[in-house]
Amino acid sequence: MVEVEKIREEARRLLQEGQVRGVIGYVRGPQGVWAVPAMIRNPEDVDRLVWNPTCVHNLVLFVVEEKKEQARQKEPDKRPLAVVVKGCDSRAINVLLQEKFIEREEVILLGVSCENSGVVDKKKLLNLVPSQKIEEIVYGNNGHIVAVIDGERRVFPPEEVLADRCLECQANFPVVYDHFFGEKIKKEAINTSPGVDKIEKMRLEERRRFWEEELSRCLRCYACRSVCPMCYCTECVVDPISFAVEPTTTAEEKAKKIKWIEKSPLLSENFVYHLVRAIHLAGRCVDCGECERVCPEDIPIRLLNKKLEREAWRLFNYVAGMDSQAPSLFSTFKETDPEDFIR
Amino acid sequence: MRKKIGVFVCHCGINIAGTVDVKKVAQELSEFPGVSYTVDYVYMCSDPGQNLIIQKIKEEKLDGVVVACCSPNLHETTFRRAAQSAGLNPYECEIANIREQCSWVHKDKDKATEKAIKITKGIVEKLRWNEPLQPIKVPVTKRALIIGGGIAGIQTALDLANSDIEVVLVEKNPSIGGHMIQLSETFPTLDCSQCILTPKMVEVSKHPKIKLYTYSEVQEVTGYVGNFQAKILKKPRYVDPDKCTLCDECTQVCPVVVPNEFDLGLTGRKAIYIPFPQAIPATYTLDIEACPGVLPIACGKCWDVCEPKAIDFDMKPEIVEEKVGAIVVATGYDLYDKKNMAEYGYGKYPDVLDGLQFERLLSASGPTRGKILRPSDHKEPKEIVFIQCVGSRDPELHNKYCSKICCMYTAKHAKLYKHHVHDGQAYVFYIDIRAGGKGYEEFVNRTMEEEGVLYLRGKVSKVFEENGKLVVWGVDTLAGQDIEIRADMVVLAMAIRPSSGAEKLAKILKAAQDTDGFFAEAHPKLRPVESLTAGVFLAGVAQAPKDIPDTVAQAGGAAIKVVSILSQPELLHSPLVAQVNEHLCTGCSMCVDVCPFSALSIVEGKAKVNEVLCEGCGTCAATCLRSAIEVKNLTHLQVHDMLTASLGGLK
Amino acid sequence: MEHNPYLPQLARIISIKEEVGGARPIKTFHLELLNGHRFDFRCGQCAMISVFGKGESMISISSSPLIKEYLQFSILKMGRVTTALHEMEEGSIVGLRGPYGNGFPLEEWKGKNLIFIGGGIGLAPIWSVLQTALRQRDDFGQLTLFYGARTSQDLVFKDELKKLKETIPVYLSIDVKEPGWNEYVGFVPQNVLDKKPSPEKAIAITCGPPIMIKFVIKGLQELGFQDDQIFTTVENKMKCGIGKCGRCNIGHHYVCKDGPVYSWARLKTLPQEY
Amino acid sequence: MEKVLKKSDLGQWVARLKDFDLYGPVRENNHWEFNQISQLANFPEDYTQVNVPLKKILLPNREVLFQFEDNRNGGPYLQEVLPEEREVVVFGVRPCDARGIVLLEKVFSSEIPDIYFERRRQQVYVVGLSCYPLPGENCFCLSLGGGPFSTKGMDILLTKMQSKYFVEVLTPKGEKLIKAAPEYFFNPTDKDQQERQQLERKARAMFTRQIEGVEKIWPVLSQMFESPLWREESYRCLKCGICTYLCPTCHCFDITDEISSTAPLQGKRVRVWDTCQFPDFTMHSSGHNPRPDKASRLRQRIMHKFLYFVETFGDIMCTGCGRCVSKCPVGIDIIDILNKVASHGA
Amino acid sequence: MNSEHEPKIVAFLCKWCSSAGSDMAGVSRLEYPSNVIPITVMCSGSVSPLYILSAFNLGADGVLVSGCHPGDCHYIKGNMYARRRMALLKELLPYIGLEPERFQMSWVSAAEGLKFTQIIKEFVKQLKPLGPQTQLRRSL
Ligand SMILES: Cc1cc2nc3c(=O)[nH]c(=O)nc-3n(C[C@H](O)[C@H](O)[C@H](O)COP(=O)(O)OP(=O)(O)OC[C@H]3O[C@@H](n4cnc5c(N)ncnc54)[C@H](O)[C@@H]3O)c2cc1C
Ligand SMILES: Cc1cc2nc3c(=O)[nH]c(=O)nc-3n(C[C@H](O)[C@H](O)[C@H](O)COP(=O)(O)OP(=O)(O)OC[C@H]3O[C@@H](n4cnc5c(N)ncnc54)[C@H](O)[C@@H]3O)c2cc1C
Ligand code: SF4
Ligand code: SF4
Ligand code: SF4
Ligand code: SF4
Ligand code: SF4
Ligand code: SF4
Repeated sequence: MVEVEKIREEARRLLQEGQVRGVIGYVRGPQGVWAVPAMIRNPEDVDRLVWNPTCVHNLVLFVVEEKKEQARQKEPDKRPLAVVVKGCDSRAINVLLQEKFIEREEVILLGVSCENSGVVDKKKLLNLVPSQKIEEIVYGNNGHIVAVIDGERRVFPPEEVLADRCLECQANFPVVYDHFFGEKIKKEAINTSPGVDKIEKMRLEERRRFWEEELSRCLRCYACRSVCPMCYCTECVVDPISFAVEPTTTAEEKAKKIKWIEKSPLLSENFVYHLVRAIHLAGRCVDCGECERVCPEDIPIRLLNKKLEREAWRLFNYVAGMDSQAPSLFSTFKETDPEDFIR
Repeated sequence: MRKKIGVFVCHCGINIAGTVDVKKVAQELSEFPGVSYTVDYVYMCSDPGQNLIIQKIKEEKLDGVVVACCSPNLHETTFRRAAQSAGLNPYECEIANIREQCSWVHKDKDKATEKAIKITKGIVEKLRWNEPLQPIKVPVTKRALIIGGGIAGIQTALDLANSDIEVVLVEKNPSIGGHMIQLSETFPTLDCSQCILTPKMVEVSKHPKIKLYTYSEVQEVTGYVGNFQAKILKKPRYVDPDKCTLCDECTQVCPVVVPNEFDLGLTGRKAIYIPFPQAIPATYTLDIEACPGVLPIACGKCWDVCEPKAIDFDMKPEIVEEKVGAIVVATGYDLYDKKNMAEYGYGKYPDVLDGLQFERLLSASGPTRGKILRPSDHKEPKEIVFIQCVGSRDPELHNKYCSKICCMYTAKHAKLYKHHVHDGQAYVFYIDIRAGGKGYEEFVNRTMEEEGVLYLRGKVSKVFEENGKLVVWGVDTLAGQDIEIRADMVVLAMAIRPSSGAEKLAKILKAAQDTDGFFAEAHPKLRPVESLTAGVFLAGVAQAPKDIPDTVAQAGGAAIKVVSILSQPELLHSPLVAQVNEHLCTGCSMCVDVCPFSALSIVEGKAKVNEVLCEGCGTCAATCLRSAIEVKNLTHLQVHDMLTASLGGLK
Repeated sequence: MEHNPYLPQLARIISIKEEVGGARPIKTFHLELLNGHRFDFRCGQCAMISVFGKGESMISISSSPLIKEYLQFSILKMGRVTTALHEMEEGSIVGLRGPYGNGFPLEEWKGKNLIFIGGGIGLAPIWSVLQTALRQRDDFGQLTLFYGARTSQDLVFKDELKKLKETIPVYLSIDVKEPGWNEYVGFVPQNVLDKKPSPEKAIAITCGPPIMIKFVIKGLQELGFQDDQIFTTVENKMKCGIGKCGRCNIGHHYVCKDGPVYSWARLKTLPQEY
Repeated sequence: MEKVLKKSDLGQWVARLKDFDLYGPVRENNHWEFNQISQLANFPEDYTQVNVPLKKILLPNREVLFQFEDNRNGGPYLQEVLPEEREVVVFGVRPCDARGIVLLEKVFSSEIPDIYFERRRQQVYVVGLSCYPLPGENCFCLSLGGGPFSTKGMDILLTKMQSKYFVEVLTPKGEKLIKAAPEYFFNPTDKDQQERQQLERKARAMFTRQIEGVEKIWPVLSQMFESPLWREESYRCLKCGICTYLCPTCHCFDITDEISSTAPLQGKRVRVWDTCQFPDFTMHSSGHNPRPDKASRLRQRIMHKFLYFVETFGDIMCTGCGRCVSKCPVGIDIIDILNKVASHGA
Repeated sequence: MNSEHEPKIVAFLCKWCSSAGSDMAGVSRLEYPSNVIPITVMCSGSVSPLYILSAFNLGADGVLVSGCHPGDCHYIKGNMYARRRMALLKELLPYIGLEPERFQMSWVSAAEGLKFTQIIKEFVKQLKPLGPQTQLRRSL
């Protein structure tokens, strides 16, 4: 069991000694049990830190944001950041290291084990316990999730309430960390996704219809991208909303910006947006599932990344975020890479 | 200002006009945005055709020209030159290929015309964003660095020096000469190796244009073609060559004996030694590893006897810097490591030798003064087994490639053995005989027929000692039977491996190695002496196993390649190179990883293009997730707009 | 038919003049509406110019409303739309909708001395007032122009300024010394402080880069100008021009309709979101 | 006018509305969405609140404003494109969404009317469904002058009772809908009336989330421009804009040109949703950005709704539907923020 | 579907092998359907997946990427990187319902004029029965 007091102790020590400029962790959110991300800057606030099955967010996103923020500062605070990482989050750290977005010294990783379980999918849980007041959600035994509802404990088996990504997770404790909390209970590494299986089994037209139905709802709010720690690009190639305009950017440069897709949420544009994003995340997506979780339209975008994750493994034996030293999926090749699809 | 583009549609006689309605192409293009002039003409590449272009560029004040004609491979240069003579930047001229890719391959005139229009519109869109470019000029240091002083390095050095180019030759051993100086006589003519090599070595040492660093290694190379800076580590030899008179007093008194590398351990040498009498530079070297000590001077006997006080225990490693314009890698080979061949008793039984050891036995200056004697008991071997392809052509366990020279030198060895031991019997185990070379087949045949050497086709499974004999177990696959030979000596034709430091050097030079570890040539057929790194060339076995004639030929080739660079006042490099948008680059270094020419690096968190090395292939551009790097004049925007134009709009 | 506020009218570019070259070029365009449409506006108002396929940009009308033959716009090349505009030729057709914004309260200024203080492209909105005042010379007191740019090259309306000098005091300045320049060297606010225009019965109208405006206002206050004697214009990003798209607001003010002209007395009460 | 409709007759009535395009709540994955329907037998028991509010029909995510075309000699030719003429009935609109339209009207029909919005507004018939039980865990309309039975913006409000719907017909448009099948509508009995009132009382008692002292908020807000609250509350914001895209009152948009052909030029000018939460929303071409960070953008969202809109239109631009609270991926909670604001004033 | 449909094809050809191969087809006067618009790029390794998606988005019915045979790449290994990228794209497109026939990759050397024509012929033949590609095509 992860003892949250130990995380707090470590966080307090780091802050008191001035070793870090802050601790990115989870705190209880304004809507009761549901944890939200926060940056703790003072040792007095350390007690706000929590660790429970509602800690869904991939906090590495805030490492990315902090990095960008510091880059804008005239006098950046060079002290590292401490950040609480789960298994998937730690893989995200590895990808950032691999892509040299951060240096290892910039982060102190407070690794937490997912207790042989995972995090809760709020939607699933709320479907089971509609509109009741949930007071607390904690880990039970054998990966079970315990929710205290109106003073009563209800135990849920993992498959009922855990997020899909956790059910399919291959690294439920961090692969890289400085401090580790909890136990390393290795789950069976299953490189499977029932969701992907289901789509693969469909006929072509069914697949098309499936995705058309799903993607036609996309509002292009870009939440999926905003939440993704891998989408840290200064300017996203497929979206017209994050321009990297600097004082030195010339009028011509601005005029020459390519509109690969239109800003309108037309189905075709939604397709291209999601396909580009999927390709860009191939070998980089660590399946933290955040993109899918945040989507206000409940579009199963994770299934795109998951498909490519599967293919990267099948074709190239590549798994994202396992080794920060290895070259990334597309910046290397093997003589023996498959080419039976080539004429 | 928006470009004014002229479109010139060529009939190519009826070659284009026969299938493509050129008038219609011109007409449609005249209505295309940005096109301010169009014309069709019967032969655009003819003088009048070219003059028409020149004249219209001037008259119509065109900023860009598209010639819709044949493949750019044919006349791109022609038309660019024409455009240039009219005052246009040559990169403002583009070719739309409507012949090879259109008129010649289609019959339906309407469809071909439609396609020609699309192709041409696409090219107009591309041209719209073309930047005027100037070739990149790179000043050139007229000096060459040659790494490795074997025959390859020596030959390249001499060829270059004789072409009036200054040469820096770096050899890691105390003397130049490489493996060839160890050989006895050389196939196919059997002339004495040392006799033909030593004059060249002397020439190297005397040549005013050659600066020789022996006992030295290249530590770091920076820069790029035309402008390399090399850091060379001079290992201390503790003997001042200028003072040393070669009196040999020191070796007389030195108490330490270690195996002699030159004789591959068949003899010993002192801690202070000269590798071989004809060594260049002619001086002694103190092997500090073997010497009992400098501090405190535990021995110092040599120092005591050295009259001219040439010995200097305080000598320090020294790093010198040399600026050169080109580099030739001639680092040769090593034999495959003994360790790998335990089944043949190599390294275990003194009378199992490798080819080079056998060369030393054959050599008149060798340990046995040219007599063939067993190292174990100094007796003449009466039965001798040569095994070919040891460690070669064995993808499962050893090296997959053919070492190429072993067939020949084994034949030579067997023949020379017979010359020495007339009553001896020589057996050769072979897989097959590869004697592709002038006079080679005849040489092997003579060995078989005239010398009565017994060639057995098959593999040897085991060699072991029994009662003072070496028992060789093998199969004769032709006869289909197992064979056991009780021999006095076994000679293994060990596989040729890239020399031990090759990997390190490849990294230093950012030159690629092939999967076997040899330096990779830029193109297996067309650029066999160029490495993948601009300005770095290859000679000799460093590139692939080969014999002396091939080595010398390649050395000459490398030399002329170097000359072709260094003879120019400055290098002109295509300006179609990658460029980085620093606002977008996050420094992820994926592009750095994929660049086949090592033209990219990360400087202060951003990718940086070395324009001299970049070949403009665009692999980086497709790899970069953020479109932060693109090749000039074929940017993403250009491709996007070409697509838009040639797909003809959406409905 | 109902009025469609998003539908531009077509206008022809009747002349183009290159004001400033180099890396930050400025061109002045004269437009005339097609199909006999009318376009009435007040000094300080702006219009949305469309380049079809590229988009729209809000641009101040720099000509005087008294001129009916054409509408003048001076445009700095900044991005997609403005680059396209700079690439256009005389005779090309663009879209135009407007006028937008409140404009300067010229009526209230009758009889006052007007001090114009501009920097760079910021002269454009001022120019409309200046031209109008020149045409209604008797309605106003003394007219004075302070105008500066980074280099002499970057000054707009060079020819017109030359002529203007013959009628009213014109104080030009450039930021750094240049051979052949015999007027003021230094920043515009300093030039104003140097020349000490009197606040007596005066209105100061300033427009230019934000940093310049800030110091001009400080300078004017030092010279004794009251906050309601100082007028400036604000540029916020705009799309609709009619207070709906939600972009240009400063507090509850929509710059596109409640602005872009503000007296300092008013502007200083608004949040700093411009 | 008040009527009752037998539950079993709902489908019959709807079937009569042949001349209209019908929209109603349809279940998609994990949520409800207003989609086109061909029939409506009943409102499913588990129908809560649609995901994307009614505004998607009045202010669609993509609205073509006009087409342009370069006809080779005459230069560009413009063709106004107005919304299709078709009358739409939307069923099951919750009071908060209907109130959202009323607020949107203030923006789009004031001063210079927006003819696209107006045309769509005229064509839309709103048939609401009152909220008992409360559909959302974060409903707080009650704090903002709305309520689970609010009729603002509705043409008809239906209340689900034991065996019938209580039907409040509120506008001539509503009457028109009833007239399509008058035989199904009866006058309510006193008992019906009482049941309806009782349900409303029950519903009002169900609210768990509320803002304490809304009236304090706008005066306090006007003093809070520089407050550190914005930075604290926005730290975890993803700048995704879900809060505003799903808000029934948020209406920011962008205008862009979409080209279908470059030669000859052909394309459309469209307006698409945009949000103040996107970083480039207010960014000038020069890169200068008056709202450069998450804090200033969160401030804008709150201030626009609870201060600026109040100053301009005398109303709060939030209906308390709770979507931004429920849907924010990082639990940024407008109710919580407003309570903090209110407590600043205390 | 409409068998008369004339598919629009974009072919990204590397300059050194495949474009030269298509030239060879021309020189040898080997006929093939005119549906394909060649876009010559420096190397198959420079073809970004964006190009392919954008081609479909802008109305292509089929996209071909062609480079030098492994080992023959003018830029040594650009085609090897392309192979990896395209392998994934090749899996992804049918996954979302796009007919696998619509995206192809080939190795065509400068000498293989005949192979080039065969590839195009077959490509066109496969695309015709599929009709127009509408899934990714932008329609305004
Ligand atoms: C047993 C045997 C018999 C042979 N007989 C014949 C024959 O009869 N006829 C024939 O044509 N060929 C023969 N050959 C082949 C011949 O030896 C080679 O073709 C020839 O030596 C190749 O020359 P080279 O200069 O490429 O390499 P090498 O001779 O290996 O020379 C390489 C030189 O580079 C130096 N070097 C290596 N690495 C570095 C470094 N990092 N820095 C500086 N210096 C370095 C080495 O010390 C060496 O001096 C025989 C080979 C063998 C093994
Ligand atoms: C009231 C007002 C008056 C102006 N008067 C002039 C003038 O007289 N001369 C002049 O050269 N410029 C003027 N500008 C600035 C001009 O609007 C911008 O430079 C122009 O919109 C940049 O458009 P772009 O498409 O070239 O830039 P891009 O960066 O390619 O496009 C960005 C888009 O954002 C919007 N935008 C970006 N920056 C601004 C901005 N600063 N103001 C408004 N919208 C912006 C536009 O909608 C534009 O289409 C004025 C702006 C305002 C608000
Ligand atoms: S989060 Fe969902 S709705 Fe928003 S852009 Fe991504 S897929 Fe579309
Ligand atoms: S989709 Fe691609 S370009 Fe866009 S942010 Fe993500 S990685 Fe960057
Ligand atoms: S794509 Fe989705 S699952 Fe993958 S790393 Fe990004 S947010 Fe996590
Ligand atoms: S791949 Fe792109 S972002 Fe990464 S270092 Fe290269 S240019 Fe920069
Ligand atoms: S939904 Fe939440 S994270 Fe997204 S912009 Fe709104 S407040 Fe920020
Ligand atoms: S906020 Fe009010 S009106 Fe909206 S759904 Fe909730 S209870 Fe109903």
